[in-house]
Amino acid sequence: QQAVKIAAGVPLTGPLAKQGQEVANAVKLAAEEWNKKGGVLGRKIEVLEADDQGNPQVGVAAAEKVAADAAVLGAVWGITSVTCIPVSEVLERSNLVLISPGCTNPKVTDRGLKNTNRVCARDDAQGPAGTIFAVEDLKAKKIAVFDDGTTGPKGVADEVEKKAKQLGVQALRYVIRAGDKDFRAILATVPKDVNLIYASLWAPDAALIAKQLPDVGLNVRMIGPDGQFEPVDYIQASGGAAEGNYVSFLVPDLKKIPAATAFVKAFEARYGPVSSYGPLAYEAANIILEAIKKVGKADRAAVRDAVRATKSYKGILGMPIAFDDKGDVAGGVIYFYQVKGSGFEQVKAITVK
Amino acid sequence: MLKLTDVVAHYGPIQVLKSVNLEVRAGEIVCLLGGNASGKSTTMKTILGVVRPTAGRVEFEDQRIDRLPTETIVRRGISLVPEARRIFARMTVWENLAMGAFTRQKAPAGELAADVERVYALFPRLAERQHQLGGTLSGGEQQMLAIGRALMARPRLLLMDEPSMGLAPVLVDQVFDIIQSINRLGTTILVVEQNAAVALSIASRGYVLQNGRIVVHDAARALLAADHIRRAYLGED
Amino acid sequence: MATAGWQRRMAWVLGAVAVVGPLAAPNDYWIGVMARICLYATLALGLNIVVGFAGLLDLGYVAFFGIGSYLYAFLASTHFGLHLPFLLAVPIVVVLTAFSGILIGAPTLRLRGDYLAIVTLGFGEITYLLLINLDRPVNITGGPSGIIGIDPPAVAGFALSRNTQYYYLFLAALALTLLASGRLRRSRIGWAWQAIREDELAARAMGINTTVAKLQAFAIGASFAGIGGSFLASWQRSVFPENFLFTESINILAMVILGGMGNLLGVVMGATLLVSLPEVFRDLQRYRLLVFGLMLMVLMVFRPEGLLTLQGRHDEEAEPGA
Amino acid sequence: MALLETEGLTKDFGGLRAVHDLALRVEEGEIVGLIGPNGSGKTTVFNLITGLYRATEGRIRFDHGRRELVGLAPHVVTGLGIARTFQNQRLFSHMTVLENVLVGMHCRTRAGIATILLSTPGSRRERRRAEARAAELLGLFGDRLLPRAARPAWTLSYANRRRLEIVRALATEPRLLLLDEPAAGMNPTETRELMRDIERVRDRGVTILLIEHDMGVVRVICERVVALDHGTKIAEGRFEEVRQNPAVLEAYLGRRAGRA
Amino acid sequence: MAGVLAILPQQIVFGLALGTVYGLVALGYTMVYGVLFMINFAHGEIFMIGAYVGWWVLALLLKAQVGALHPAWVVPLMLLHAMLFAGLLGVGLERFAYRPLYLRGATRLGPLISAIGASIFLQNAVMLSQGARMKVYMTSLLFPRTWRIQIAGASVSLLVIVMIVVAGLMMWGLHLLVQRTKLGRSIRAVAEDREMATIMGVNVRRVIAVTFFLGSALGGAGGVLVGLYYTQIDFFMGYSAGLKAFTAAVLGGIGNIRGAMLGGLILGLVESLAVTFMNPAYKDVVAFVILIVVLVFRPMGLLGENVAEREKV
Ligand SMILES: Nc1ncnc2c1ncn2[C@@H]1O[C@H](COP(=O)(O)OP(=O)(O)OP(=O)(O)O)[C@@H](O)[C@H]1O
Ligand SMILES: Nc1ncnc2c1ncn2[C@@H]1O[C@H](COP(=O)(O)OP(=O)(O)OP(=O)(O)O)[C@@H](O)[C@H]1O
Ligand SMILES: [Mg+2]
Ligand SMILES: [Mg+2]
Repeated sequence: QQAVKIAAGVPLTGPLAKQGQEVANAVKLAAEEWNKKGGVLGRKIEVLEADDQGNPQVGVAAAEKVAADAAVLGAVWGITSVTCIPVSEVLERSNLVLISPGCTNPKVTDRGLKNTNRVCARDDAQGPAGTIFAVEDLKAKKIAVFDDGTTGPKGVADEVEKKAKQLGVQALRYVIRAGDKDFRAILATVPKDVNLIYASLWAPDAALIAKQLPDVGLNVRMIGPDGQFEPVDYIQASGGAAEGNYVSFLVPDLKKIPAATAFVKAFEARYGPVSSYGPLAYEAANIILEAIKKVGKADRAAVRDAVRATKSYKGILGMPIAFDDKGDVAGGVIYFYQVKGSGFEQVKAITVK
Repeated sequence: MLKLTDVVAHYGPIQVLKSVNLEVRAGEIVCLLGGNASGKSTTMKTILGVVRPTAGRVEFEDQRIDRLPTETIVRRGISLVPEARRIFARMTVWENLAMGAFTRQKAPAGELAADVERVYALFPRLAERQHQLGGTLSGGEQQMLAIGRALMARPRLLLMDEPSMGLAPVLVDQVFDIIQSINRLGTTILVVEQNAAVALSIASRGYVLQNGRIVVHDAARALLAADHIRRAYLGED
Repeated sequence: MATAGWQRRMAWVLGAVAVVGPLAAPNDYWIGVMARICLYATLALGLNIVVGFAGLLDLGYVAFFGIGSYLYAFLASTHFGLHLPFLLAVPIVVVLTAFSGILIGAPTLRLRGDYLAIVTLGFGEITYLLLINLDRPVNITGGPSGIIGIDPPAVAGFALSRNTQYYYLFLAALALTLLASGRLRRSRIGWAWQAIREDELAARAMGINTTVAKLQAFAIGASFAGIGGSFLASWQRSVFPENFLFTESINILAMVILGGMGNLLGVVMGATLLVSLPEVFRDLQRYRLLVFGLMLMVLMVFRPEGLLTLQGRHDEEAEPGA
Repeated sequence: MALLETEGLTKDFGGLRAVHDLALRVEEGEIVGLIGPNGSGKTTVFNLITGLYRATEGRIRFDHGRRELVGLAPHVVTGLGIARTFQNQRLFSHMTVLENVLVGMHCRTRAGIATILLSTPGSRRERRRAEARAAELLGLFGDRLLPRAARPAWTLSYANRRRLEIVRALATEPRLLLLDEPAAGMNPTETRELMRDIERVRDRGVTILLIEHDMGVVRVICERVVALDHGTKIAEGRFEEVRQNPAVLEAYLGRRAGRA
Repeated sequence: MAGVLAILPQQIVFGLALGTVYGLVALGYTMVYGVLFMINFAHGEIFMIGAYVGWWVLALLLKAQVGALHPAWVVPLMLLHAMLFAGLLGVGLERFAYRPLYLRGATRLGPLISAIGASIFLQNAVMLSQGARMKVYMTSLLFPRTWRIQIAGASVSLLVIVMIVVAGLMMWGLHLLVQRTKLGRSIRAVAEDREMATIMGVNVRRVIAVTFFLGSALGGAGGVLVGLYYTQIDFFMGYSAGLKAFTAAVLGGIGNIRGAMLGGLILGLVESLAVTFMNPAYKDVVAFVILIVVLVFRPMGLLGENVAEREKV
């Protein structure tokens, strides 16, 4: 009998391959674990990797291929919103559900598609929460906000700037170019009285900034969104320079959840260090599989609705997951971590309305 | 010294040389005549291996060379004054001459310098222009440079494809003098020349190429005297 | 020429295949791929005018593709609330894109070869950076998150929605651009372009106003991109700066060269290969691009002149000697 | 005034004065020869007239003094009715022989992008006419070029490429044709044929200014000869007069001059 | 404004360091362009692979625990391996991806596409074999942070000085090689007229292979220095570095060795000054606008000889 397929649509090649591959790997791990328990609908589960290269057009082609495969019942899709948006429209036409582990742009769910959900924080949740934390807990008065001019990072940075204005704090914007490695010149233009940097950047770039700060005589803490929840690419890469910096994340401390520790161990044994994407993707895959199981038949539309109807799903994230009517995770608590040694320690949780 | 036996050459499927038999003995000046597009330049290129013969053989000093790479053939002592000059446009006059001596790996620098001076003595205009880029020379100056460049290799066999092209009458005379004098110093010469009367007058033998075939070959004097040759190639009625 | 006849016959066969193709396609995905082939073939034909005909190495062609797409998005989406009908919007986009071709072409007129290449590359990058950054101080381009909610093509109230419909629309446009390219190639303007490609100085001495001829090439090449851009925007229903990266320029250039510069059928074949190969390799997953890169090398090594060469070099009969 | 007249024409290349204060005159319907030793500035004069180089000083007047050529772009000069061949051939190698000639007709045809795209009857007629005329021009050299009309130009032999350059120049319908060493690479028999062809061109009403080192050609077809040395005019007149000029003999003709 | 002026010296130093990096990579572009008139799009990948080789040398040394690592011998060792490996890789590419094309007289653009194929291939080969995750250079073990000096109000790290010196030496050596030696002359002859070069007795294939070796080795060296300076390398780093280096090479006058270095330095400076005085989002826009303006006025680049004007007709 034919297997049930779920798709992992991510950049497997190109500059975002690392994040994309982590997602695909986590989905595979989830499928394997289900298979060990006998699969779903009495069938084996296969993962269909679909390379979107982080490019909208390639993503559309990949999505059409996925949609055309009748065995596919759900998709974990997307590191970047620019692919999520057109892809979700393609999948919508064939009633195929998708859960995104990394597309944070508000438009992804605000378009009101029935099939589109996400387990990551929205830009307009994470950004403001980070700002509140910065102002209230870190007592920041003047924040330098960095992004790299691509959707996710820029979206968060825009929200930070907006929130800062609301809170009466000065926010200065800086843009770096993705792919550059030398940020000293731009860092040197940051006024010395800035008392926090909000680095809305991928982990390697944030690590470089942390490392290059002393070269320009800046001695400030940094805070960044979940893309920096990366023990290797951020903490280790910074060679100690990130010590004491903060990262926000949608998920409470994984170390304290036994199910999560098991996942992390299994994942790291197979694929190496895990960042924020692995757990989210793993969870997304599990939610889809759970929905298929609940529906009990290979019916895309039913699975789509079942996913959206997910209520208090308990997985490795330690909190009950439910989707609101747009497909965002209901509740929206953002957790804050601080870099301590080679890991992250949770320091605070903020609920956004 | 040089011997072509039944040489056939193609450009793609076009057969340009149909059967060329030609011999140049050591110490001779041999003249190759022929109308436009008869294959004279192609014959020259075939000897050097720039065009590969599809049949037949080319021997130089009793060794077969038609399978060798061009640079090896050149190293054995053949050099060419090419049709249409082909100067290295973005090198100076001096550098062009130095390129001419490329095969003389072991020659002491002093000897090369002396040879450059020798070329300058033949063509004083080149001496005036030694730092000018080859590409900016006038047509005739480039032709002088092409001849000088070929001489720099001190070849044993010198192939000249229309050496007088673009030269002022004074220089045409001079070039033929030069040909004779280097021949006397031991260089064998195969020359293609439209100025056939003059060329034949200094050559010992001549070949006539027509449509990719050698149709006549004889002593130069005999060719000069032959009526049909005079009509076809010397422009006489 | 024998090969020309062969190519013409092949073109007819391919045309017939193209028309009935969707009937044989196993699913919507493959029809989508075919539509994409037509879209890219149109773009490649546009670039072919600049690179293949006029010999101007343009590494920033994607700029026109982007400009065309965004212009369409401005004219027919919720972004500015304008919803011009498709048949009105496309001509406007084509004209404006052609105009952008002249604007971008103008500073490059004196440049040769690879200097031109880098300047056009620069324009491509500048266009991309502007698309990303022109969302502030006033929001024009939507920034990195692009423009969504673009109108689909609609004719007389009938809006296209299925890939098959798009496919026939794109195929029709491809046929038109092919016809236009063919007519231009064998016209006084086409000969002027080719003369410039061969020897610009001699072309000027032969009475060709190279400034005008080059700008014509840029304008027409860009106008094809305007068509392609409108199609992409209305098909994808959204546009993002990420659609118009430098790699896209390279991809289109590879179609032109791989197919055989200047040869129209070749260019279409180049587009067919370069759009479909990555799709064929999809099942290789992470190895997909590795194999694609290798394939590109191998194809070039075996067909250095491209799949179909411009002037059949090998079908000449010998010039009879004098 | 004459068809073409230069006055004080001077061209410097860095420190080198290639043409110096040259006064040159070409009357309508003449064949004028420009001779001089290698590097005396002949080709440079052509480049100045056709706008490829800009004169350092001086004037060039065309069309009986009605047009000043200095400062005009090459295509404008060609449009006014001056065409040329190049000493170092510059054909469009990868275009066919016929297409090379059609390129020459560019400035005498009018079809614009719109008419071409719509393939209007007018543009089709124009194209057919151009092709017919190109074939006719190729026929000027008997069967040397015409049978090869569909071949890429680069496959021609040296002398045939020279012929094609002449035809291509004629396609621009010049009033003044500048030929730079047209007989180079031709044997005396072929040269004679060429001379007849040049005279035929002149008889169609084209004035010709010609650079040539083959004194046989100059003697026979040039009504008037101008001799240059180091960029200055050293003699002018009928060939028989000029060849007697000691400066010309010394600098240019050499001892075997009498044989020309 | 006073604030801006105060950081100006420092910005210039940052710009020069960045420019040196661009220049180093640009040298290789220019070399290869010099003989084949081909934009070797795979050069960025060769540079990237050089960086990986350097990383491996350092990693193996660390693993072997050879006692105290001193930059005086570790860096040359890394450079040597990277240059050798990159050089051989370049030769291999030339042999299998380019030579079959140019031997059959393909147009200039054929090799461009096969270079793009090679670039995609190498990038993905590295991604698949080395992982998509970036690698970290343990530079801090070699160059303590305290090794820096003050020049005119700017603080310069020793590493930057090493980089500038290495780049300068390489550029000068190459310049002499190309302009003064017989090999250099034959390289230029091959560049101009391959057939004539053969007729002069030049072994064209060997000259081209040697050029590829030199150009690629320089790229490899650039990779190591960049790895040391930025401390992060990944399989995608060749893309943007390659693009910038190509720009630098053209700005300076492509094919001209000193031009490549000059172009790199100018590009680096422009970038660092652009972020000082303007919205940093437009940094690359400024860089390209300057490039375009320069080329409009000097169509052959800053040091490129203006063939257009000197062309004999
Ligand atoms: N590269 C080429 N490809 C194809 N055909 C060629 C090529 N070169 C020459 N030919 C053809 O080969 C024939 C002989 O040419 P070749 O140049 O040898 O003639 P030639 O005797 O030197 O003539 P000329 O006196 O005009 O120099 C001609 O018909 C020419 O068209
Ligand atoms: N672009 C240039 N740069 C520098 N010098 C030049 C340039 N063009 C020509 N010259 C020099 O100017 C002089 C005149 O050149 P020109 O080509 O006009 O000579 P010519 O009379 O045509 O000679 P030939 O009969 O040899 O063709 C030559 O000495 C040449 O070296
Ligand atoms: Mg010949
Ligand atoms: Mg001349």
